[in-house]
Amino acid sequence: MNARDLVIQAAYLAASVFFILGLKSLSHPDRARQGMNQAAIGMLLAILGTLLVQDIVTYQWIAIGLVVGTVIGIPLGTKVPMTAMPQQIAISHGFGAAAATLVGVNEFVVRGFGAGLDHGTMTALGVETLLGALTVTGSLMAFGKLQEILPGRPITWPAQNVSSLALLAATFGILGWLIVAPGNPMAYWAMIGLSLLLGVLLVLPIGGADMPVVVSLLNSYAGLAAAATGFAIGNNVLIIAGALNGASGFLLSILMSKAMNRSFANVIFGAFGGEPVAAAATSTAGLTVRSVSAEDAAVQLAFASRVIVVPGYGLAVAQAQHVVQELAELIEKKGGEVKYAIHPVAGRMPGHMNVLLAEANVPYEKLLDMDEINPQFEQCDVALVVGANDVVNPAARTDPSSPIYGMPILNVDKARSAIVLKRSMNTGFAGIENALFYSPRTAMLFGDAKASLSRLVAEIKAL
Amino acid sequence: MNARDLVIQAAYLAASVFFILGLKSLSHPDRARQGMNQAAIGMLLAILGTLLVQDIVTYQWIAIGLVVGTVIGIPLGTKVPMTAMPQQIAISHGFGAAAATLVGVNEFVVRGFGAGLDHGTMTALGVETLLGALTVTGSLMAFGKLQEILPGRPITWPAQNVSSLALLAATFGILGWLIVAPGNPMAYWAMIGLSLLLGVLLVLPIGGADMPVVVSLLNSYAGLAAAATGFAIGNNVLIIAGALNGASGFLLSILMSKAMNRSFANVIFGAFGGEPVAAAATSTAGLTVRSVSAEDAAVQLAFASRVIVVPGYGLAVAQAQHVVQELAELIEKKGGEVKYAIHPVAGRMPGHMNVLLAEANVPYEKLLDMDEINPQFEQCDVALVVGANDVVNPAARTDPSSPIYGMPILNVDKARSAIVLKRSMNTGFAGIENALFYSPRTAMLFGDAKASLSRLVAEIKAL
Amino acid sequence: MTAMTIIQIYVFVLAAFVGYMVISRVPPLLHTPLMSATNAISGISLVGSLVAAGSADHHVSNILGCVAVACAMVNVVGGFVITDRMLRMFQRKPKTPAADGTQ
Amino acid sequence: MTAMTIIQIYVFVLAAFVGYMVISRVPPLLHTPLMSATNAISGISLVGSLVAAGSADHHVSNILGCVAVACAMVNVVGGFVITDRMLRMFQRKPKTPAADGTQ
Amino acid sequence: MRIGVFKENAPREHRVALTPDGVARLVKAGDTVVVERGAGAAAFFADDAYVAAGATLGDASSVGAADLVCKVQRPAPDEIASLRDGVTLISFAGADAGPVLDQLRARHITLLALERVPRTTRAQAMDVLSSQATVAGYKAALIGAEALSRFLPMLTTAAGSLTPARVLVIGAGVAGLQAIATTRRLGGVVAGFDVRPAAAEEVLSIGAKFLAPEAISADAATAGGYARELAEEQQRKVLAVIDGAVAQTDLVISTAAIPGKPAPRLITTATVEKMHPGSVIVDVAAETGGNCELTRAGETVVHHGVTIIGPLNLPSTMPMHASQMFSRNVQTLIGLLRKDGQLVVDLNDDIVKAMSVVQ
Amino acid sequence: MRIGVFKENAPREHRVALTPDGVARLVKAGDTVVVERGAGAAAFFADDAYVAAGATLGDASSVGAADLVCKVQRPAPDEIASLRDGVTLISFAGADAGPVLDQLRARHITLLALERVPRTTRAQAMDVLSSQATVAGYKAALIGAEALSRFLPMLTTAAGSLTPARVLVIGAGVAGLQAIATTRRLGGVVAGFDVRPAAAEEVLSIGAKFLAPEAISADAATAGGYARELAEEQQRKVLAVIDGAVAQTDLVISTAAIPGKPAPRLITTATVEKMHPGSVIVDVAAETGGNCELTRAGETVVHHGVTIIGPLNLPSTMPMHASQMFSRNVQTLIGLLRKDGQLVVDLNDDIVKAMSVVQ
Ligand SMILES: NC(=O)c1ccc[n+]([C@@H]2O[C@H](COP(=O)([O-])OP(=O)(O)OC[C@H]3O[C@@H](n4cnc5c(N)ncnc54)[C@H](OP(=O)(O)O)[C@@H]3O)[C@@H](O)[C@H]2O)c1
Ligand SMILES: NC(=O)c1ccc[n+]([C@@H]2O[C@H](COP(=O)([O-])OP(=O)(O)OC[C@H]3O[C@@H](n4cnc5c(N)ncnc54)[C@H](OP(=O)(O)O)[C@@H]3O)[C@@H](O)[C@H]2O)c1
Ligand SMILES: NC(=O)c1ccc[n+]([C@@H]2O[C@H](COP(=O)([O-])OP(=O)(O)OC[C@H]3O[C@@H](n4cnc5c(N)ncnc54)[C@H](O)[C@@H]3O)[C@@H](O)[C@H]2O)c1
Ligand SMILES: NC(=O)c1ccc[n+]([C@@H]2O[C@H](COP(=O)([O-])OP(=O)(O)OC[C@H]3O[C@@H](n4cnc5c(N)ncnc54)[C@H](O)[C@@H]3O)[C@@H](O)[C@H]2O)c1
Repeated sequence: MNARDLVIQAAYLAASVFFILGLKSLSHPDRARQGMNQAAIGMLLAILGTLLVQDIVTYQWIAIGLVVGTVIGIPLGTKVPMTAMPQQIAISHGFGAAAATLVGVNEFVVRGFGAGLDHGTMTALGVETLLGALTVTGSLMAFGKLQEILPGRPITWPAQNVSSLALLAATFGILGWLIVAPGNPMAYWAMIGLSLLLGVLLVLPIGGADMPVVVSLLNSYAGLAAAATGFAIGNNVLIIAGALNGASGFLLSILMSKAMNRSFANVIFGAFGGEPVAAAATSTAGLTVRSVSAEDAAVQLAFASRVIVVPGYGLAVAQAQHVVQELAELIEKKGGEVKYAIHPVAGRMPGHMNVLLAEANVPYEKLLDMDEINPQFEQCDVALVVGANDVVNPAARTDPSSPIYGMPILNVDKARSAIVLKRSMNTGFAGIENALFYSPRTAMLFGDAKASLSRLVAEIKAL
Repeated sequence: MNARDLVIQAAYLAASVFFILGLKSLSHPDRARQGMNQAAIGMLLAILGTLLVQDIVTYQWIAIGLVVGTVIGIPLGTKVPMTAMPQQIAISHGFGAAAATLVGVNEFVVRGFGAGLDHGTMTALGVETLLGALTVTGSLMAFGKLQEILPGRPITWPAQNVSSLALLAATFGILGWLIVAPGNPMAYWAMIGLSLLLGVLLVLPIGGADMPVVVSLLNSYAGLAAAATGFAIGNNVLIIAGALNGASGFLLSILMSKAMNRSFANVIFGAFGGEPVAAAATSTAGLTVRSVSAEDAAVQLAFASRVIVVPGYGLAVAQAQHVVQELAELIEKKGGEVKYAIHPVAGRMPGHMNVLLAEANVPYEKLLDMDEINPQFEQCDVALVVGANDVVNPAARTDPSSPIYGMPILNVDKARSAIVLKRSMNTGFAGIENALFYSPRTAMLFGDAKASLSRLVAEIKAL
Repeated sequence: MTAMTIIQIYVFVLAAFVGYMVISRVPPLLHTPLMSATNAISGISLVGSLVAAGSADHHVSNILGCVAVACAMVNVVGGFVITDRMLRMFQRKPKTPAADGTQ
Repeated sequence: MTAMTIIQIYVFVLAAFVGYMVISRVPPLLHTPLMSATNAISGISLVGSLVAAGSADHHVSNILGCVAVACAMVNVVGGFVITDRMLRMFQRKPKTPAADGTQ
Repeated sequence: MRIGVFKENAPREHRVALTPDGVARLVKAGDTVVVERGAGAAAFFADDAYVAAGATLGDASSVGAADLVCKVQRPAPDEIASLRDGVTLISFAGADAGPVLDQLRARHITLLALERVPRTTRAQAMDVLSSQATVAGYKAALIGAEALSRFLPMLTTAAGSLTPARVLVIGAGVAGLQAIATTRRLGGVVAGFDVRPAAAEEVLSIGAKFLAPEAISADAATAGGYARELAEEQQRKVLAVIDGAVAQTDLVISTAAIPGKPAPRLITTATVEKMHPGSVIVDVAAETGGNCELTRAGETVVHHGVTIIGPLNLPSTMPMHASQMFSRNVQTLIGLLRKDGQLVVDLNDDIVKAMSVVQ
Repeated sequence: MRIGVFKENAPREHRVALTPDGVARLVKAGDTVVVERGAGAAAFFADDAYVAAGATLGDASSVGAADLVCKVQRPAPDEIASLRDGVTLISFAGADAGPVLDQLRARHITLLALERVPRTTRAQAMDVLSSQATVAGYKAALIGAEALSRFLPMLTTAAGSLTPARVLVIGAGVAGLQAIATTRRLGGVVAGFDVRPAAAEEVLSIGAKFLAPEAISADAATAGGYARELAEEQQRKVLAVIDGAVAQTDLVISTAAIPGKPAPRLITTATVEKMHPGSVIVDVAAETGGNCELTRAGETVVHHGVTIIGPLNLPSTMPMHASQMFSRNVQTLIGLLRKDGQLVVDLNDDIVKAMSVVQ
């Protein structure tokens, strides 16, 4: 092994270490940025190392590719609005997977259309091409769904189950055949075609709401394809980065589906499942409720600058006064500002909230009454509604037929976002539905208020 | 590669995975046992795989070795009292390191006394032998100190600094020479001798209290030696297990010194340092105070069946009533039982503790007065003293000259163990020293009571 | 299977472990940035593409490779730029100097 | 340095990463058992010893190997037995059925 | 709209129907306000403050000449004399109001009776009964604590451990819940009791125990949220529960009431005799006959060592805040009656309709 | 040892020196106890309970014939008459005790004066001043809350938001701290004030604010933990602090005292006139002259709308628990005096020595 190779290997090893450190840092909010930079350094080292490889003799094609890629990549990353991030990631993925596929195809072609390949290398190459191609079309489908080019609802077709399974079997069948007998270009092209189709069929039956999980899963596939490339061309940094990506992408998609309260099995096997699971609870009026996990709610609270807590009768029933105060202290320690909005008739007796919050030693200055706090909701990042219902029901403002019409309410619906802690979708004292809970800005955290608050506290502490 | 090799490699890969999973489980209290079993399975797989190795032609020596090792190992593990665990680990280490050293020596010998070795292999072999030999004597020294065969205090000698550094330089110098010119048995034997000496000199100047950290560090060295063996004989499982051990042992020794409030640098460089740092605060009477980390205190509380909280004026000053109640609830959730012992004159006004604890909603049934609770201390696993001092001062019982002599006190000194939360070693209202704080059963957790309690809560939640 | 392949499998398994462990405690807040960053890393297939594009074996290699390089580069560049923008949102706000009253 | 050695270094580095990460969240309660378990694992030099003891190359190999096997075995057996005893102390106590009063 | 504020002349009545703060808000809304001289004095609101708020001071007759007259207690015959014919009056109607109502009717005076505010969510801000019951409950707890010969909280001191007082609050309506909250704040061990099903959860929600949930009955509650008289069988059960509980009780605060009916008799003489000497009963229902057989309205009776206090007009003993709440209720009500600056008594409005006893 | 328990005949004195529980413990320790008939009645301890505890009932003269006689207030001349010559008496000595002491001395009666218990850790269990001050502080807070024309706690209701009452407690000794704790429990916004350096941390330790830490002075405290009279300069500073604070205060509870001296004058008439009408001052120091210039002992004065209450013998208004604590203190003291079942007044003991004013 000559010095040049040593330098290359050292660069690769360093790149691997940087990737690992980068991912590690990326999983901590305070160090995420630094993590990204480490990953980028890793990538740079990997590229520079590769450019030294002996086999590389001409640089013009490389230069063209790099320039074209950069020219397309930068606007792709910068021009897109923040809300369109997931679809951008999907499309950017598609490109990466296309690269992996093309490398596979090239390898196959230059090795005499497979004739010059041993079984092992063919395995690696086959897996690479299969996963790559699948990811290309899968990513495009995900992009389409997220961008609302394709309908967001799960798309199903007759005998979907059988047809998808058959396609899967056929694709892997051809892969097996190729491994046994590598020198078969027709089979190879067929496998690529089927893989592309498979990518389409696997993603179509999955609903738009599950797309982020799908994107993350495709990420994992792309990683595995890269690792397979590494095996095929004997490149360690490809193996390591690919394996890192494959494992972390897989775990990430599990974590994401958990955090979003979706079934992961449903995402993976969506194409083979029967009926897709109903997405969310729906009100009589056909509106949907968004339920949130304690983890997500915790993050939202931990990073909010202005939080308004709206306590109601549920706080009293749950006897959650001490925990809510603990949570507020915690948020303040993280740099946020917390106030309590006390509605005149919250609870079941005059001054009910005062009694409870005084018991928990909430300073009086933090308790604001309705007139003082209502103008502040618009600037508030999160309104945390703890077991209140009627006192935050916009029907009092908007619906003259409502029994509570005319009662002044707390303007939680004007807050930038709201998290509502209650046990169910049951009504409050007045026995009427509350449109706030169906608002797109509202997330419901179901469960006993005390238990939910304790979980929030634990999650914020763990951040 | 033939089928036998494939089986071996599969066994090794599986062994590596089991080691990793085992270590992962071992870092969680609930799964630690399972983790040990996984590690044991890994070891078994590694052994079985090795027995298949083509080079092994005769099994009689192996059998003898295995039997002898088992016969010595079992009583070593079972007969020893629990209190002597650290020294047992040290001695068991010594054996492992001896094995690594012998393998190195053997390899050196059979390859024509080094003549048949390339530079790379010699590097691996040299490092293996050096670390192995150093660990053998280092472990023996640690054992001696822990078993109190050797004096526990740091042993120093004139020009210690210079002599240790010189020895270190010499050892590594010889190693370098050997790498350059492998076929030099004399140098090899010299290096082994110097390494053995180095092990002694590195450990002697370190105090007995730091020995657990030293043992863990030697563990790390033993791991690195094993990894070097792996490089030398091209064995992957050795590389992996060795690297695992090397890294985790190193991190563990850092964590341990943190938890024990020791300086890690002092342990590593103890041999080269000047004056060793004074060990712990000492009372005027020459007694020592044991300070404990929040992590350790948390574990003690989380696993206690009976906890008695003894609040005092410090609880009031810190306004820690809400946190102490939260801690108590947490311990109860973990299965322990918590009571509060209220001394008649705790605090600075009659009923001071009552007022505070009622504010935190501690149920009255949990507040026991002195006469009720005093007989219960003997059965209590942990007495948690929160900012109390005079009311738990045994001098009131024992020292007729004390200004508080005759005052009935809470018998915290009778508890199986006590954790005392206060900010310093300062005295309380009566201005007198408290022998309780110097008792071997007492651990001090220094800091503001509210802050300390919050940390305890966080730690217990993280368990 | 060569000894080389075997040891590459070790590398793969160990790296997968690292990938798994490194992620296991990520807060949901970072799910999307992390997805985006790993997406950028998956542009590592650039390495393979570079070799193809630069090789002298075949002309087809150069062309396929060049396209592959461009694709991978889109992935890398786009991925990092998106991640960067996303993370910019998580800049911790400065602690508001709360007008602290008497204790 | 051969390609094999290079990749072995990769293996070493990755394994070290795994070892480091796996331990980083261990509670102090488990420090001693963990030390003891890793001690047992460091008996992995048994693998090298076995090869030496079983080889036909030299008689000296057999003897050195045999002693090494015995030593390593002491480490392995002793280590696991001690760990086991230590962990037995951490059996979680059963939740005492607290006489729960009225709420 | 011209609004008049009378001074209260009834004995023990220290409140005033509108405070200077209330007056200021009305003036800002365009009304003119005449306040009888010295109207707020007993509640510590000086005449100057009214003037500063924009009112003019006057005597009873000038107040009576307004469009709308506010008062706390229903006017006595001589006070009616100073009212203009056809004026609208806001005040309590009080018990046995027949003769007074006839007199008002004869003078074409519209009376909006404050105890008739319906218990709807919208009417809550005008619900004088609720606001004044809040004061009563708080005050009853303080009176009970004061009368007790022991501490309410638990106290561990060098002079021995004192056990906390056990408190039983009968009737967990607005006043009862406030009494529970206040005695709990003071450190008592508090249990609540009521017959309405919703009450149990409400009592628990302020951290007290609920005594005997089994004695609750679903048909004890009316649609309006009030209780109704109990069937005999049920009544026996309730008496037994209370009888069984008092022996372990140091302080009983009873607030049980049924609108328009005499207060239910829940504590018999025999029950009182089971209590420890030194215990205290505060019977907030004294005004309507008392929950305890031995209660004498306005007096303190000691029977077998048990002190039975029958306070009258509790809100008036805390005149400043009681008036402030009263005033806020009245002011919200006036807002409802004001249409384009004019007084309109709109009988189509369910609140106004419910309140109009004479028109 | 034969112990006698007198009935208290002083006006407003409802306590008893030993409760049945205390008697039972003494009997168990081997003493015989004679209790004057009706001694515990005012504190709700019946004669029967004493008998059940092992005491015998008797009249004043049979009680006076014991070895050791316990009483709360110092005996009046006619009560001294019923004491046996040479008896040992435990009671308060009271103010201006000269003539009484002479009378006792003439009769060779030993008086252990309860206000002389030293403030050492060991003596805490006998410290009657502390235990009774605890009751006084608690009771003063309740009286103040009751007298106030507003709520102590903050209340947000449909009838408007009521702000919490602001409380200032002057003198943060035993009674003051208890008053702080009690008003805080009730929801008041409480500040404490004292001149002793240790007081600031103690006030903070019950969650209240400390007013003006800058007015503290190190030489205001004696070695015994009491305060001493202030230098003129310092006194002016204190007056200014209080004067500045009362305008924002609704309830003042003052407990400042200097042992053996008249209470320091801390609230001048001018200061009172700065307070809102409706505010209340409870002057716990009334007995020794009052902290407020306008205080009249045993009376309630209203000045410029401010109510100034000068309660007398506060502990006696909560006779049951006050007696219970008193009794426990006395019983501990008796334990100290008992050597082998005999009464021994050992002047070498620092506690006994400090207490013996006549021997
Ligand atoms: N303040 C007064 O003086 C007074 C007096 C009488 C009546 N009211 C009336 O009471 C109402 C007060 O409004 P509000 O918003 O405070 O209460 P609310 O409208 O009664 O709603 C309370 C909500 O809390 C939830 N909840 C109950 N227990 C819970 C627990 N353990 N954990 C989490 N959530 C729990 C319930 O939903 P889930 O069942 O889904 O959990 C319920 O929807 C008004 O309508 C008012 O008019 C007030
Ligand atoms: N109860 C009464 O009525 C009354 C009245 C007057 C006097 N006393 C006397 O007060 C004493 C009461 O005994 P005690 O044991 O309760 O208290 P103590 O003996 O006064 O001890 C309190 C301890 O708390 C610690 N501390 C203070 N602030 C703290 C904080 N923020 N966090 C953590 N620790 C803190 C102090 O140590 P650091 O400084 O090291 O933190 C101090 O040693 C007795 O001597 C009693 O006689 C009682
Ligand atoms: N929706 C609203 O706007 C609104 C406003 C105020 C009050 N309320 C509700 O109205 C209800 C009653 O209010 P209130 O306090 O004015 O009632 P109240 O003063 O008429 O009666 C007091 C309490 O006595 C109880 N009681 C009657 N007979 C009893 C018996 N035999 N034994 C035990 N308890 C008996 C009643 O149930 C009631 O809780 C409460 O639930 C309150 O929450 C609702
Ligand atoms: N060590 C013990 O055993 C023990 C027992 C009981 C009390 N104590 C301590 O003794 C001290 C005083 O007890 P006390 O309550 O009986 O005292 P006290 O009744 O004599 O006086 C009450 C308070 O008034 C304060 N005061 C005096 N002059 C003042 C002025 N000009 N301005 C403001 N405040 C003034 C005093 O500092 C004291 O805190 C307290 O610190 C208490 O903690 C100690």
